[in-house]
Amino acid sequence: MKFLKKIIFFYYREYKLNMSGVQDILTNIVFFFLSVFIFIFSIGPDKETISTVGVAIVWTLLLLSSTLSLRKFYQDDFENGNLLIIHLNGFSFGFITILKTFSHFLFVQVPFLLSIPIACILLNIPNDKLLYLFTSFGIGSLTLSCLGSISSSMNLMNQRNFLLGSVIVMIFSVPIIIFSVGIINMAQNFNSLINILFGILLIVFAINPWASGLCLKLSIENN
Amino acid sequence: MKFLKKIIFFYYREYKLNMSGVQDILTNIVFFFLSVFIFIFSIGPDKETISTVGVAIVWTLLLLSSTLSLRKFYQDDFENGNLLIIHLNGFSFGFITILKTFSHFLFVQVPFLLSIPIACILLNIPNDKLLYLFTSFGIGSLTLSCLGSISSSMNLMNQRNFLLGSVIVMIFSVPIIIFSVGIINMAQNFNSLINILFGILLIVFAINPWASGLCLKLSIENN
Amino acid sequence: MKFLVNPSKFNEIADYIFKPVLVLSILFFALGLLFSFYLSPDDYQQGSTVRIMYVHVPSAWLALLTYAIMTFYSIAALAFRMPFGFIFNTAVAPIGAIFTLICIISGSLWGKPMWGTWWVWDARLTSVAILFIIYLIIIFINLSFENRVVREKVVAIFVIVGSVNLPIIKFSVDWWNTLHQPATISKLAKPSIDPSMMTPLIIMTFAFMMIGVAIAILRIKTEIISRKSNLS
Amino acid sequence: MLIVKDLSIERLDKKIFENISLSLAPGNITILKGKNGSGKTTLLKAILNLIEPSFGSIYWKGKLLKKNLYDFYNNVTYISDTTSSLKKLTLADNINIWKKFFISNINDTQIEIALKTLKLDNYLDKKVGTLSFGETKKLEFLRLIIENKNVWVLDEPLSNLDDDSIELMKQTFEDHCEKQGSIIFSSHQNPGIYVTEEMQL
Amino acid sequence: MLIVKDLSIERLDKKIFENISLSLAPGNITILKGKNGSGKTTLLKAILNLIEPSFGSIYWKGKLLKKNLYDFYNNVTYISDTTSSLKKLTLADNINIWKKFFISNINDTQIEIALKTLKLDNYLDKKVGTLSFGETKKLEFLRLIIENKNVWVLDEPLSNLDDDSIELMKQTFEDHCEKQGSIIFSSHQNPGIYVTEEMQL
Ligand code: HEM
Ligand SMILES: Nc1ncnc2c1ncn2[C@@H]1O[C@H](COP(=O)(O)OP(=O)(O)OP(=O)(O)O)[C@@H](O)[C@H]1O
Ligand SMILES: Nc1ncnc2c1ncn2[C@@H]1O[C@H](COP(=O)(O)OP(=O)(O)OP(=O)(O)O)[C@@H](O)[C@H]1O
Ligand SMILES: [Mg+2]
Ligand SMILES: [Mg+2]
Repeated sequence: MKFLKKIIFFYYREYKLNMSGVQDILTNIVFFFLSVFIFIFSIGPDKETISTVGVAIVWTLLLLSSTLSLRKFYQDDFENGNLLIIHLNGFSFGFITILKTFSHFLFVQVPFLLSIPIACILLNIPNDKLLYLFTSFGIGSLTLSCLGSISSSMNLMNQRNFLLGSVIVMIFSVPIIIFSVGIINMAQNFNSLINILFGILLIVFAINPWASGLCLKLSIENN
Repeated sequence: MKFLKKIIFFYYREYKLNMSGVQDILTNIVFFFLSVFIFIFSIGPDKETISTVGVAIVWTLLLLSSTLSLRKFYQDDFENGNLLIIHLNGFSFGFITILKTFSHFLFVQVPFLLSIPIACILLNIPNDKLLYLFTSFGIGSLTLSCLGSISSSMNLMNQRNFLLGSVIVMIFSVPIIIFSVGIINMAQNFNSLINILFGILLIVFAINPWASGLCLKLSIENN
Repeated sequence: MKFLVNPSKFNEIADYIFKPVLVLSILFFALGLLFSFYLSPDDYQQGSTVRIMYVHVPSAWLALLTYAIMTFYSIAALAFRMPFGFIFNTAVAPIGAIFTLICIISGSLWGKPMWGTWWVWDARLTSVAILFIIYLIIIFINLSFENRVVREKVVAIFVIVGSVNLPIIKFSVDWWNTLHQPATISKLAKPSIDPSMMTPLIIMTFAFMMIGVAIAILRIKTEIISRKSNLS
Repeated sequence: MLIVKDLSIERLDKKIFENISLSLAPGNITILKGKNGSGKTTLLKAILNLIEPSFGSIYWKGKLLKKNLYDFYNNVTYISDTTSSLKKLTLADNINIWKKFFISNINDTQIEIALKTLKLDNYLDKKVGTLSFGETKKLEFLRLIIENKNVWVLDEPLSNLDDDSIELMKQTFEDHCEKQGSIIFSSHQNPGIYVTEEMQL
Repeated sequence: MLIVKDLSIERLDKKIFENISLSLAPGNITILKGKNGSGKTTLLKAILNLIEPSFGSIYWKGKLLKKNLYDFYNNVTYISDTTSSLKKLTLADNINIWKKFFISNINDTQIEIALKTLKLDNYLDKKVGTLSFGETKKLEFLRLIIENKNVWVLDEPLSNLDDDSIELMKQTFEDHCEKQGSIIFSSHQNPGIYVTEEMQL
């Protein structure tokens, strides 16, 4: 009971930190749309072309948005000592990473998810693909959050390991992207591809608390 | 003479700082290539389409990923007090912004410039367009560095909503994108478009030390 | 005319005219709706979807007009150190944003039956979308910058720079041939529109204008008060 | 309650200290003294199980600390040598977050009184980032009061404070001892605070 | 050299202090004392022209400070209440950067001696981020020596230092005064350092 309360107030804290108001979420969305605009401007107004690359644009932006915010993941809390305080308040490092991953998902990825339908209109993505896009995006973005957690916790440690962090993220994100984009273009294989995506998510999700937790522990130890 | 030496050692310092954080540069490049992959996967193996949208994609990705690194522009040096030390060493705030803008150009944009040829191969961009791409990107990216300097110095005063800076940069870069992509697609108009781009660069370059310098001064005053 | 630049004068006048303006706007709205739904004819090409025009065109005009006035005030505020301009910018930007949103939504609703899609990337639509984003950014800057002096200057400069977009919106239909309707009503020579459609359009424009003025008065007054109480 | 036995710590293969033993019973105050770099902060962190000791062990309530970790964490407040308040938020926001996050059983009037004695009550709507250095340090003590735990582990709590505030700390420490709390803190100054044990590192 | 006349400063419309006057001649040491939040840091920053005073003016070598700013900056070293060394780099890197960036006329043996007296000579290849708190503070003083300027403006230089280091500071201050340098610093402690003027804020 008390633990549950602590979790709730963890998110209250994250909310306070991330949001000075609704305008922050809105800024996220505006950022998304502006990026779409910029793509369109550079590609040109041709309907055909736009709807071919539409899905790719949405996916790239997702990737961008999750890399954009990586620094916020642990860095700030680590530097100002709040990670430690959260730990001393009774959360193991592994558990902190789970909470943080969801918080990243919630405050960074979800606003994008919400703006996808409108983006579909703008990008001429057919309505029947919307479902696929949502599913793949939902799974993919959570996977990216986990990967982001791993790589940014590795970045806290010695600079020596930086390559590892980036490489891990890259290796895992390539299949995610192949399958997610594949889902949308080859609708007949939907189920099997979704299963693969889901499998990747599970693996990454299971590794995450262990790997990131260890990194957090080590970096606090060496601080 | 002494002043010139100081400038050289300013860049020595920036070099030391940025190179120990190779992961940031690397993240950008990884992001860049990942996104190129996404596009290739989603468009499919059709060479025609790929090379139509290729240039546009490279340009947009460059723009987006240079907004990625905005946060490093002044934030770190501001927070650890080094901006102040640099100022007290005899550089006016306006001059610091000029130096920093070039340093951003050097350490963030140039690595991209270097990866353009590879991207061109991946995206089937014809070799004769490479020159245009380089010219437009050279001018465009310096303009983006200036815009980035303005927006990230404004972000010092608005520490939470750091995407707002990126959004402002992006809306100003809409015309830059239009003209730059135009250069490449309409090779006959090359000179007039380059002049326009250059004009924009000059304006932004002239405004930058004034605007960013003011923001730096104000944020140090209120710190 | 001092009330257009002086906060305390503005407060005086505003108290006088607020109620009449509100009443007028309600009147015009009732009249306009009556006209546009019952008293105006169907278009021979577009059928009854033409009635969307009575929302679309006024909101589009007002979106542009609002921004134009903001630009004017921003220049005045920066050039003559006139704080009322800053107050005006802060207060009025959301109103402009809403007009723009109405214009975009009604335009898309109109576009679906006419062009077959909600959205195309033609110059007018795109530039209006940019206008919307500019309005949003102005609002965001107002909300997130703490230092008021900086914030209002940033906003004013931003408004001025963004005003490049206005002529693009206005003339985009002439410069590039696009799907969107070229100027039919607001042509400087003789408008090529039937008077039976012209009347409700003008009435609706007035209605939109009045409601805009009413909300603006309220918002400017609150802004003045909040500045007095919180000097920072 | 807390017993440290023959603790030795190495960092990067350099011995920091060897064979340190101490015990912290309820009502006790232990002060850690020593030169810069002698390992005070390291010892405090080891007590919180944040650093792996090379030898020796730590016990909490008779059990090995590692076995009993979260029970210990439920009873301890740590204030490090840097500040932990969120600079971008106002004082009121910070206090609110702490109050909720630590599920504090302290009521608002008590917090108000504490704010008043710390002379921070006028700054509630100010960003923490615009406070003076000493004021942020004082704000940290509010956490001691809000968390309301038994064991206080404090790293240089007295530096950067003026004499009034040090006097106040002294008072607070004594009160806490009377309520059978225990305190271990490091300091370079000799603050005239009554201590049960002085540990030279 | 440096004259402050009737300085008053407001921040967020709150008066911090009023009508402060002081002068700093070569060979002088001025200490600023006062409660937390009394405006010591603010005054030091105003002297460096980082904060706009509401009234009063500051003169450097007879001219208004603003008119003579970069000459003043060429003669002043400021150490703020936080540290300025780059945490990600090693000590040696930091020293190197400083040496080059400030175009120091101090040679390497002098720096080595300074490192030895500060007891930092063993840590040259260590990241600054892994030093103890006091050690990073001591590292800051190396900048005083490397910059080798006339006027020192120091914000709480003595906090977090052990007695030996304070003794060392005392020595350094006296040497600097003998060489006709001048120092203004703030402190909460009474360090037994000889000062020309004590300013209560
Ligand atoms: C989302 C889509 C749309 C947007 C953003 C949009 C925007 C605008 C704007 C800004 C104006 C005012 C221009 C001026 O004052 O000259 C305007 C006027 C107008 N629009 Fe649209 N529009 C959209 C869709 C449509 C559609 C689908 C139609 C009808 C087929 C339409 C018909 C008109 C007409 C008739 C005018 C009046 C033109 C004049 O005489 O000035 N619009 N629109
Ligand atoms: N950026 C700022 N904006 C507004 N008020 C500020 C700002 N910085 C400091 N203050 C306020 O000014 C007052 C003086 O602050 P200052 O930092 O000068 O105190 P100080 O004497 O150095 O205190 P300390 O001994 O704690 O370092 C404090 O009340 C503080 O809250
Ligand atoms: N993360 C680390 N990695 C390696 N060595 C470290 C690390 N942190 C501290 N040290 C070293 O361990 C020694 C003890 O550091 P510690 O911070 O415990 O000292 P301290 O007694 O707290 O000193 P101070 O009074 O300056 O705060 C120092 O020599 C320091 O350089
Ligand atoms: Mg310590
Ligand atoms: Mg101070």
